[in-house]
Amino acid sequence: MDLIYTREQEDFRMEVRQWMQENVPAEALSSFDASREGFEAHRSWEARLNAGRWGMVTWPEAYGGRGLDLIRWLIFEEEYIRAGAPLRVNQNGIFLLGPTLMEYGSDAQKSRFLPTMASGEEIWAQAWSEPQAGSDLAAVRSTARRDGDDYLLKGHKIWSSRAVYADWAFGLFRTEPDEKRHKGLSLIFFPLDAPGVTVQPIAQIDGETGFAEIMLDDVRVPAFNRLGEEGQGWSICMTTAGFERGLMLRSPARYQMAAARLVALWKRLGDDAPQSAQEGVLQAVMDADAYALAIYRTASKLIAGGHIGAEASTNKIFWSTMDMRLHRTALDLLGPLGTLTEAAPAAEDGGAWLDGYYFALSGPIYAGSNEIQKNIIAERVLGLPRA
Amino acid sequence: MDLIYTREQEDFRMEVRQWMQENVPAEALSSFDASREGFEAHRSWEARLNAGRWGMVTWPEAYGGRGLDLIRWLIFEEEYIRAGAPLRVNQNGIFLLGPTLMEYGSDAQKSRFLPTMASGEEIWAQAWSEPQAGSDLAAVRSTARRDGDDYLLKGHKIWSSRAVYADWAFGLFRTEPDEKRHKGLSLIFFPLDAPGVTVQPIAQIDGETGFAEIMLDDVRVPAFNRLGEEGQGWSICMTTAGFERGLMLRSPARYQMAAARLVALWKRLGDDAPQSAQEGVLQAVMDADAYALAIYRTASKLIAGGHIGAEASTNKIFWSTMDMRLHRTALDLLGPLGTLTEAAPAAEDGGAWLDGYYFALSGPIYAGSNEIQKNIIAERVLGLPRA
Amino acid sequence: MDFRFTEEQEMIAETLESLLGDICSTAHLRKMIDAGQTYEASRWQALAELGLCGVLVPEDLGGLGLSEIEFVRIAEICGAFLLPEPLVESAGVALPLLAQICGTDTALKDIVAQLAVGEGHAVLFHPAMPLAAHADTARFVLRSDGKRIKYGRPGEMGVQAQLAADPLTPLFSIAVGEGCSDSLPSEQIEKAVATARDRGALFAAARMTGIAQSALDQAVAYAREREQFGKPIGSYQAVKHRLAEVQVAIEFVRPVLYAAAALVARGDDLARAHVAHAWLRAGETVRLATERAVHVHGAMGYSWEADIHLFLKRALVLSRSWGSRDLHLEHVAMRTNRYGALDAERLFGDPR
Amino acid sequence: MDFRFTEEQEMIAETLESLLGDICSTAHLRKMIDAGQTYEASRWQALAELGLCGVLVPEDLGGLGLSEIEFVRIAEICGAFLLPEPLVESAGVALPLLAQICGTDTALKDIVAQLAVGEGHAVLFHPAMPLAAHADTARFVLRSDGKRIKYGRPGEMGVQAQLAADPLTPLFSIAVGEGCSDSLPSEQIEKAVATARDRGALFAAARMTGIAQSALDQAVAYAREREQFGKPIGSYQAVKHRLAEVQVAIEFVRPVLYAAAALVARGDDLARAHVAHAWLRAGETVRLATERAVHVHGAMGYSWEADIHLFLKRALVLSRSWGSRDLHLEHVAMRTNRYGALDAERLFGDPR
Repeated sequence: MDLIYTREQEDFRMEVRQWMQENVPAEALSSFDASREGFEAHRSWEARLNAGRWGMVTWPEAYGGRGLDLIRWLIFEEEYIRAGAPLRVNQNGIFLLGPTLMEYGSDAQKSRFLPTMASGEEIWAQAWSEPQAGSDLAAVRSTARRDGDDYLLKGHKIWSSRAVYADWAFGLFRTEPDEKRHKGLSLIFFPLDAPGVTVQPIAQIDGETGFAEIMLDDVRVPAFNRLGEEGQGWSICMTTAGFERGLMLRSPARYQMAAARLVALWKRLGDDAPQSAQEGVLQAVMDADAYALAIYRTASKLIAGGHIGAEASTNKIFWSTMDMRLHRTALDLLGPLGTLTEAAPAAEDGGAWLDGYYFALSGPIYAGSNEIQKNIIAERVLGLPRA
Repeated sequence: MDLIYTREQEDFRMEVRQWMQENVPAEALSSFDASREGFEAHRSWEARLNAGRWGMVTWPEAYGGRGLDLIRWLIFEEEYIRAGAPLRVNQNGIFLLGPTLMEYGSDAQKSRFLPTMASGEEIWAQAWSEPQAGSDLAAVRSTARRDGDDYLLKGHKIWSSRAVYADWAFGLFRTEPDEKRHKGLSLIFFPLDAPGVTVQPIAQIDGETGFAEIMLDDVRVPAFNRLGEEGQGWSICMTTAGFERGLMLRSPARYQMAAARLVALWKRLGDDAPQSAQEGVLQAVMDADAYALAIYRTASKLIAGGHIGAEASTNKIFWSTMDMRLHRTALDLLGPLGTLTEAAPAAEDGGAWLDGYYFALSGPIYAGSNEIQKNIIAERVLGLPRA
Repeated sequence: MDFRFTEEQEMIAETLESLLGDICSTAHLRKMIDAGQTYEASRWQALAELGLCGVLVPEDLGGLGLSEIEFVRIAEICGAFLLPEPLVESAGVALPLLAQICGTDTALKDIVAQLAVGEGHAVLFHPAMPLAAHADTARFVLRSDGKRIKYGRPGEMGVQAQLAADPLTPLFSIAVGEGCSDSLPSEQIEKAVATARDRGALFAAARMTGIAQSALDQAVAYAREREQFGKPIGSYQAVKHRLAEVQVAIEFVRPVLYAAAALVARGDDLARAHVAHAWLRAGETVRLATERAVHVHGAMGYSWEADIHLFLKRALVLSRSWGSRDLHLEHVAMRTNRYGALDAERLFGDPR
Repeated sequence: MDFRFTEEQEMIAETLESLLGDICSTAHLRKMIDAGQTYEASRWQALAELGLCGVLVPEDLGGLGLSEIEFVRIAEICGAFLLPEPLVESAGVALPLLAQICGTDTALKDIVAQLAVGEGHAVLFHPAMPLAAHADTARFVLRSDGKRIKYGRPGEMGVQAQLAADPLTPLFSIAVGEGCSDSLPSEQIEKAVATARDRGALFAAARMTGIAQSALDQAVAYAREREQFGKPIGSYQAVKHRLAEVQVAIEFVRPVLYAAAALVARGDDLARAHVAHAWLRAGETVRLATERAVHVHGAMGYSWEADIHLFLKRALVLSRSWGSRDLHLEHVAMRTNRYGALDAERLFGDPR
């Protein structure tokens, strides 16, 4: 066990830090879920990142990456977050579909989709859920009917994050209509501006439209848009879900930064900070540390050839619980001011803690509800019997 | 709503207080689960109580009671506990079987069993569980075969509290061998010294033998010993379980006294008390208050002709959770000293907090596990569907 | 000793419940939100016609002359229905304070009488309540530092709009102007303000309790309907037990809440500790109830479309009103220090 | 940067695990309890033969000269098997302290060399550890107030037996006698004692983590076997989810524990805060694990017959050793005050 960065890792950190200092926009971009304008501003940022070859540092150089290992990715993320760089509007692409493509895609598919993903030319939405298929994702009813070299997609997707402004979406479709549940499903990509696609924004708890319904009415896409074999959709989807729950989407730096902001708030409030919230502040610092250490440990294992399995589920429960706890503590520190939105003159930190609380509330729901994760841990890690 | 005791209630309190002052043994009796001697000392105390007509104040005078209402019972309990009077060795009788007998028993049965119960001449054990029937009580296999005016009892009961030294036990037996689950069960009493009864003590977590296994091999008892109709056992048992979970077995004064002792410990420790345990102390006081208020409210409803239903289940979850929390706080206050048994020279309060913690640990298990109670609340109070 | 509401008390509650069921459904509330409104005059009028605007005002000043025992149920029901209008703020807190301090001042007495029949509303700012709802449209704004009271019209008192999480709770801060009236500090004022503060915390607790029950009810309704894996999600223990735990929590707030109301009503010096207890537990319970209800709703719970977020947001605002966790824990600690725990005798004893 | 144990480190752990599996099963432990014993010489000898009694003693003093990184896994395994003998107390805490302070004192160096090969054991009393196990049979008893160290034989040091919850942890208090040796206060002593205290808390956390995993394993095994309502109880979400939560808790103690060991090993000034973090989390986790394991066992969990109470009792004792919750929270707060939170850079940075 060696918990010291190498000289090369330290040098890499300095390189990232310098680039970020020179390139991160001084003014925060407006939300990518609130307007087309904010969305496009984030797309431009993705392009700028890509120009510096920072789009996705773990990817091979051929696809716009740098071929770096996960420890460097963690260092990159730390510096990215430390610099206050914008949220990644293409996170469904780079963190979820990207790694999946790398594992299951043909060379032609990788060449077609990865570079434009890294550059932000094509921003991706996910299209997993359907009205009757939420936690029970295997209940998807949307179909992909083969027609020559094409598929005709039909169905109704919902809770598709980024779908309002994105260019592409990926989702599960039943390619064998007689098969049930996990069988006969395929993972297929479709452009969101294709004929037959209707996108209906859904307002969230905070009024923004971070997700949408997608109606597909005989949307024609080439069979090239299918990832992996026909009928292999479920197992590919589980791989992607692992990325979603686990390492990639939720880099530890984000929580360390949130904990640092909480500590700063606590110090700023000084004697006005309620005594009874102090333990919550310490808890947040410990949580963020524990999560960071756990991820470094997992990264070390993966680099040495290990695989991420049910750890993705334990990670997901931990980060979602931590995030709720941290934001509750922040609101407790703020008292009445914690309930003010950014539009209120007296709001602290521009209402960010309230926004963060709302977002944290979604943590136990998305990327597979925590109830589903506990089933997975109980059955696959502990070996308890299925119901 | 009138939350003031009447003059008569206050006078009653003073009467109880005075009697207790004059009669409660100066020295604590030794445990009724640890030795025959301790058990018999408690029996004598029951006799003394009964001589003062304090055996069970809510019972009719004919059976040794005073015909008082539940508010007075609560006042009695407060004074009983305040005086540090001994635990009731006959609690399975007076708090569980007694009220059930009052509801379902014939006059002859009441006359036969209640006075000797009130006086402690006959101490009762319960015999609900069987090795394969715990949370799933309806899985009982023990049988009662009719033979003329008698039953022949056969089977294997377990976790029978007080059975090691008690005189009688009551339990569920299948009187119709072809019926399954909740059907064909009857509630029957049997003497623990009857031919064919073998009692095998079971050592508890603390080394005492508070419960036992009972093997019944064609134990002959008269049909007179059956409570209610043949086959009515399950619904009678549910009534008894309601008493067990709810009001009777767990009088609020017990928790108020425990909270008072915790506050006293906290004050005694002064600056040595860990700051982080303070909220636990306040929590204990609030818990005890909340429970007392809830029980007074329930008592008021019952006096006005209401019934106790699923409240028994919410009560049970609350008191068992409260008791765990309170004792954890006590151990936290004590630090290393909290792990010492009464035999240790440095033990605080004679190791009572450790003993109390062990006992509290059993709370979520006995009287119907908390998991079962949550099912009951979800299905009967909230109306959620059965699995 | 009878810990039940009287038939009259139950009737007031049932009448209000039935009225709000008719005129304060979430469908009504959504129309208001869409229209950018936070107050509906016709609903206020309906409440006034029931006499509810003057429940705690003595009869000789034009009110019903009832007690906190009646009002605690009213506040609970207002919570359950997310009533946007400031009935609790005015009739529960600001107005009874005004009635207590108006003395022989006929101008003030007139105002009390008018407010008691619902001609406008009053609000109170206090160190434990720095952000008050509906202050801009108040007929009368009171502000106390605990020792003195200033009052005046909203313009005179310098109220400033603060946008809160809850779209139906328009919050305001205050910067007291120079021109408005002012009371002299006195023991009587101090006591009256302390009681108003206790009422504020008590009725906030009551509203939170009402919200908790409504949030639970909605989660239950959704869990009975929504199917996954071929069964209603409410048939899974993961959902069942979480919701049962919320019910348990609610059951052990109510007795505390009602007892606290009775103690405030009789001016008992234990009142404050029990108000604090009710406030703390109601706050924890409503957080548990609303967060779990959101989660039981799944992605739907994160949408604007499901009603549950309205309950969550109101709870957020209320649970941070009328004092902090620290303050209320301190009040509980005072009881602990002074009385010890085994004092049902004390709690229910005759205070004379 | 590689957050994995080396092959050598894994091998030591596996060897110990396999040994204790053979000679320290709960069946062995129950025989000891029935015989009223708390120490088995043959098991101590077997541990000594693996060199484990001197893991942290430098090679020139007769030990293996390994670090806390190796020992943290050893302690975790000792926890998991409820090892009764004082390996962690002696080889993890008291002996390395003695090795650090023995200087050129040849008599002390001899004692260190003998203890390092398992000829007896040493124990340390400290303000954070007022009750030490196996002090009566110790070859050497140390006691420090944080600034100075006294040492001597148990008789000289006035150890007094205290009966603990755990039948296999014989605890002792101490009343230092007059006749025994004494060190002068010095910066070096103070630093050595502080490190010993950190090791004490670190290895207590490791043992608690091991116990937590064992308790969970037992609950899982029982839940797979025991049937109610026609199905294994482990197929019900009520049981499943409770146990899954324990697994999550354990997974997020381990990285903290191992990182804390690495920080102690390199003498980093962040070490103490991470030891505190590990101690706090391990304590919460083992409480959760043992209490839930008891409850999953139902009435059986309350019996002497089921092994789970042995784990519960050991956890009770360990979670109150080497400091209080207050103390460790204070250490975490110091980190918060000094470093801020985004310091993976600091945490893994080169300390030179």
